[in-house]
Amino acid sequence: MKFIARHAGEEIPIEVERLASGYRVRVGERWFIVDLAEAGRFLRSFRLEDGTQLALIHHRDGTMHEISLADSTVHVDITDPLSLKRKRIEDEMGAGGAIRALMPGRIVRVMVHKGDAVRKGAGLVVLEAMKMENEIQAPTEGIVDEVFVEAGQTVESGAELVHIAAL
Amino acid sequence: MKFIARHAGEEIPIEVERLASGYRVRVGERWFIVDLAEAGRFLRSFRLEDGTQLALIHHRDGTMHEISLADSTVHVDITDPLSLKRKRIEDEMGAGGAIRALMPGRIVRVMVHKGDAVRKGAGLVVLEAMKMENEIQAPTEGIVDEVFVEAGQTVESGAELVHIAAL
Amino acid sequence: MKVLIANRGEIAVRVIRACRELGYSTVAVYSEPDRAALHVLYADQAMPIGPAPSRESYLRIDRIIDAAKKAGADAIHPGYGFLAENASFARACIDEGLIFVGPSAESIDAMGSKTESRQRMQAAGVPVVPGLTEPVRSFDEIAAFARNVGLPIMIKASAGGGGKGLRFVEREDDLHPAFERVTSEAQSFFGDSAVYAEKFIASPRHIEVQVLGDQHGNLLHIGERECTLQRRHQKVVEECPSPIVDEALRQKLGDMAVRAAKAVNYYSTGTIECLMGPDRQFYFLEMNTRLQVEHPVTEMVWGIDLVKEQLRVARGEKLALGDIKPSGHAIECRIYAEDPSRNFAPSPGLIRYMNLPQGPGVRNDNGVYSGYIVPVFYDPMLSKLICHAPTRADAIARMRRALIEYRVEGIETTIPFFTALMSHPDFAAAKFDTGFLDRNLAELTKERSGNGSVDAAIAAAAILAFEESQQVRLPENGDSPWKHAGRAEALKDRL
Amino acid sequence: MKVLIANRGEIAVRVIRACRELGYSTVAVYSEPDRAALHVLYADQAMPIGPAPSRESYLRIDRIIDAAKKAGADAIHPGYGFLAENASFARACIDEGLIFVGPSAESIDAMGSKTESRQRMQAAGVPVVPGLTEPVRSFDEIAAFARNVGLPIMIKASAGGGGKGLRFVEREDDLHPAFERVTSEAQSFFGDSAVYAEKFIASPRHIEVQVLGDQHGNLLHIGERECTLQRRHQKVVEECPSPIVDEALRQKLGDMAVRAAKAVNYYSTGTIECLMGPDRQFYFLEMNTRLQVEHPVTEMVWGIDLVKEQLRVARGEKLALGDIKPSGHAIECRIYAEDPSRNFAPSPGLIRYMNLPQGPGVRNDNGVYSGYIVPVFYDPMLSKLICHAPTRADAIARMRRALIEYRVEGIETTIPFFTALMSHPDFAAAKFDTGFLDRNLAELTKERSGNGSVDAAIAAAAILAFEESQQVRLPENGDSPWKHAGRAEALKDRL
Repeated sequence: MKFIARHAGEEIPIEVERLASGYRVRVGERWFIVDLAEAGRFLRSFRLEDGTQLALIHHRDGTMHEISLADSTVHVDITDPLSLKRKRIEDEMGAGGAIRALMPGRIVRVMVHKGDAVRKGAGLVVLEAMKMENEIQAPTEGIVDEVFVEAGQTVESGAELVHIAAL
Repeated sequence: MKFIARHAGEEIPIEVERLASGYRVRVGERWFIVDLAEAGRFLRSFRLEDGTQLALIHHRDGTMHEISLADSTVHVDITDPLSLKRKRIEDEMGAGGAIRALMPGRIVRVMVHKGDAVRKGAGLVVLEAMKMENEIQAPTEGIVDEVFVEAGQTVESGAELVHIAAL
Repeated sequence: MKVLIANRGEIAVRVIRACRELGYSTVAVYSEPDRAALHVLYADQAMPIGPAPSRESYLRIDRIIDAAKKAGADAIHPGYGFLAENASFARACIDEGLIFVGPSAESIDAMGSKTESRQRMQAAGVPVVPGLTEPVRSFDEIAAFARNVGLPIMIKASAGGGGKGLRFVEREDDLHPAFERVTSEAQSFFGDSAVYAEKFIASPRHIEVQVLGDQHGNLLHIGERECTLQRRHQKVVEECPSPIVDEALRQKLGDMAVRAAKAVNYYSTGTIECLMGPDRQFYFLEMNTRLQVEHPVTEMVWGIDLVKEQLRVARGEKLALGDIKPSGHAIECRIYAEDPSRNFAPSPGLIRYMNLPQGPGVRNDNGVYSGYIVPVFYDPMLSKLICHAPTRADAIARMRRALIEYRVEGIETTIPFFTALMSHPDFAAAKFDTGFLDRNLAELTKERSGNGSVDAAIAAAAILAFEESQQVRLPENGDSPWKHAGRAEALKDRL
Repeated sequence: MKVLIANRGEIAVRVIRACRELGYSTVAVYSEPDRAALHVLYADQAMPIGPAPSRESYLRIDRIIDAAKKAGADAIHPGYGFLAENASFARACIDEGLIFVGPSAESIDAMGSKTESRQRMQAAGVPVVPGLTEPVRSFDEIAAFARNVGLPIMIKASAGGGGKGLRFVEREDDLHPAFERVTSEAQSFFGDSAVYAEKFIASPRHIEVQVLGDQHGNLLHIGERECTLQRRHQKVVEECPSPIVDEALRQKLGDMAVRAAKAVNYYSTGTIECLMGPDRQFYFLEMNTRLQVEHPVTEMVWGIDLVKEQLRVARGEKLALGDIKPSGHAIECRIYAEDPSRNFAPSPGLIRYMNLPQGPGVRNDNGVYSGYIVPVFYDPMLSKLICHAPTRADAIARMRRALIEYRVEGIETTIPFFTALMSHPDFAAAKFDTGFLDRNLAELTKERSGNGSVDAAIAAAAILAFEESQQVRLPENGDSPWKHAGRAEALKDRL
């Protein structure tokens, strides 16, 4: 079966075949013989033909897979080629400059006004969560075209704080 | 709501009422005010009105509840009064003297023959599991009226080994 | 004896463990979201003290004293943070006939004000860093001090501690914004906007000395800890002993610490924090009149239990440690619910799964469990991982091993950051100062990808997606392969 | 260096941990049902060696050597049990150019036969228990020996060890059935039906001495362990030091142990097992030419890592322990998948949930994890829980605390049995002999029910049944109460 993996901005063609015991998998140009077994709800025992053994933690959210290794975590989106086309179109029409709260917390200070021009890295809002003040910075330069919060307000994770329009 | 709890051979009348926060529960003659919260899939945080706090592990299998405390485990069957009547009838018609394997293993030796009279505690079968030979003993005196296994055979958990008829 | 622990998280669990081993019963207190927190689960009694915000629960002296009386407690242990260094709380306990497991209110007062403590230390012949003699509220005074001693300086909340509410200022332009930020944090965290400034020692190390005293005038030091590795002035890794302190310097530091503590008639556990320049000159910074977060590294090396000693001293017993000697080396990593790859942004939420490090020389002082929801309201510490081994190199290797075993799924943690730090050559060589982490942060937090492990992860994800599309379950241990079963059950990762 | 571990379970994990800390890569071997066992998950490489039965996998010398060569291993660590005391295996490793992490095949041979080892010990002036001088296969010879020395006697599998294949005989009538049973077990476990008999010492204690030697003739003892508490001749609790051994006796035991080990030119770790009568006379019982299950109690008290020392010695390094001294007291409980309330019947199956003991002085050498299915084919040990503290009383209190934290759901374990034992006054007073557990088993395994805790448990079950009937979910931490949600999801306890 063929898939497209999206990882770190790249699209990698994938093929998976089931063998009598284990799998044959192509990742880009490389073929692997893989044995994969469940070790409880999250842990997976992964083994290559030469005996190389990895303990992986797997979590799936829709088509996004999070695979944790001992010293790193890999996020990869696995889709069939058809779904991928739809996604690409969505990305192009996407919300772009919406700055969201990545955690619930309290707005301590709003550092920009509607109409301000900001550079990449400029402070926008200070959010207090878990006893720390966290400055939320502009991910790109642009014009602040909307401010959705004010000081003292508490926000939920994912709440839109500020919107920046590209210059 | 009323239930019957069956624990250690006794039948205990139970009543449960929901309060604004927590529950009011009658166990036999005693009333408790209880606060119960989930702490993950198995752990429960249990608190009485005076602050007494217990960490319980809960597992349910049908109407049987297994509640583990720090130093003991309580098995209790919670049913509504109607279902209980049906169960009682089943118990009376029950299989009585069937001796079953409590774990999978290998039969090392069969120590009785069909027709043998056995005392309570007499050795019936030796089962090897987890590197140990385990002697399975007669739970009651009686006559062996069936032997289902022979030496060398492997058995699954729950397999009937021997049947004893009451004297 | 019944002890109420006026705290939450790992330190409340730590104190409950000590009480249980001494045969004392324990009373937990909890805010609404902490109803099923680990410290509540492990206590013999649990008393509600209010809603989520600390100032309406864990900082409410009245409610905590009330809970203690309702539960019939004899003593209150404050842990660290919250009310641990609040002299009014210590007094309120005593007034209500409860034992306060800590020093006297007078000692807390004397050391609680950065300015008063400096004066008393100078009088006792303890070296201090040049700084303001009084807390101030106006920017002009800070500006004048900066002109006087020259930049860099530190601006700190006068009532602060534990690395909260302080800023380092190197450039004139940053002076005013820093003053504003510290004032704001001082007000919101400590209820007092007064600030204080001192000269900044270049390339310093942060060394601290553990002291322990009883109510009969006996007081001794129990070696030093190396706490130089800090991020935004918060300690993140601590060691015992310090790799740069030899026996002669240890004796000098210990004598200074005992002199400092005796100057305020100290008893219970306490810590004298010092800055040490590259010339090994040390300066008194402040005294923490409580148990320290990093106390376990001292415990493992010196073979003592500081919490049990606190409890014994609080009951009026005399110190009876005998002839204790340090042995081996211990390192502590503070495991936080923070995402190192997103500038350590807090990462609260549901812990879906945890694999804990176990085995020789590993101690994990935990405050959470699998299935716990890390709340957004409090400190993000999940646990303290401490490793002990005969030498520093062995302890680092053991910590690296333990970090590989420690896996958390559901939230992000600082584990990958520590894994990178334990492999850094400058850490191995103990070549660092207090600015080390902030300078090397990019290198320590960059995404790592072992040999081909990204490809392996992608292959695993692809197989799992494939199996899902085929409605087939993975073979489980012992199962015959390709057993068909309810797919949705087997692969959907939800609780 | 790359090390293959020819074992499974907690000891394979223990060896992997030591290798990882030394920077060696590791190769696990596994039978079919062990594909997702913890020792496989923690290894760098994993090699299949056959189906479930040990004799077709973990006892297959050819397959293990083959796996080592395929994986490119330099050395093989045998753990304990399986092939650990098999001289042919040690020889096979050497023949194939692999380092065997253990003593020489000659030492294993010399100590492997109970009868030969007794002869060599007697020649070396080591005291032994009166017994047969040769293994026998006929009942008549056993009967003659019993008449000669008088009952009670012990009958043991000549090729046995680790408490398997032995029987105590007190009454003449039991002599023949015991002989038959031991012969049968000897054949099935060790492939050799020869048995051996010896005089039984009344009310003895089981004391053993740890030795460690290198390949350059250096050999030393590292104190004794108290292993008196046994059930059906299987150790269940071990301590270091022994509460009845003083410094003078320790020296005598140590000298004896070094003499015994030197008599067979021993190197690597080994243990001299002794019986000690109430008069403190001790008799050599056997030497275990391998790592001992209970090695962690020695490690915690003496501050060393015996597995790392084994690996260093195996590479030809000289011992360099420096001046080591014992400190404090350590106790180990072997946590088994057995049901104490059903005469310790094995309890294999799925571990649905585990809460692990953590915090100061607690070491858990684990071999399993939450979600693991304990297989029926092997030893039922889940983990070894070891607690260390300054005194024996402190260590017992700490063990009691750790056992309260240790919870396993899905299978039965020996945890409740140990909880009862830790509270037994005779255990606290160290008043026991090897028959103590079997004599007190009823008391130690009776159902306990704390003050009203049965009522509390019933109340909890009733609430959960009530909520289920109402299709309402329990409030979770942080949730507003009585949130309505998919009930079946929340309360059905399945994986």
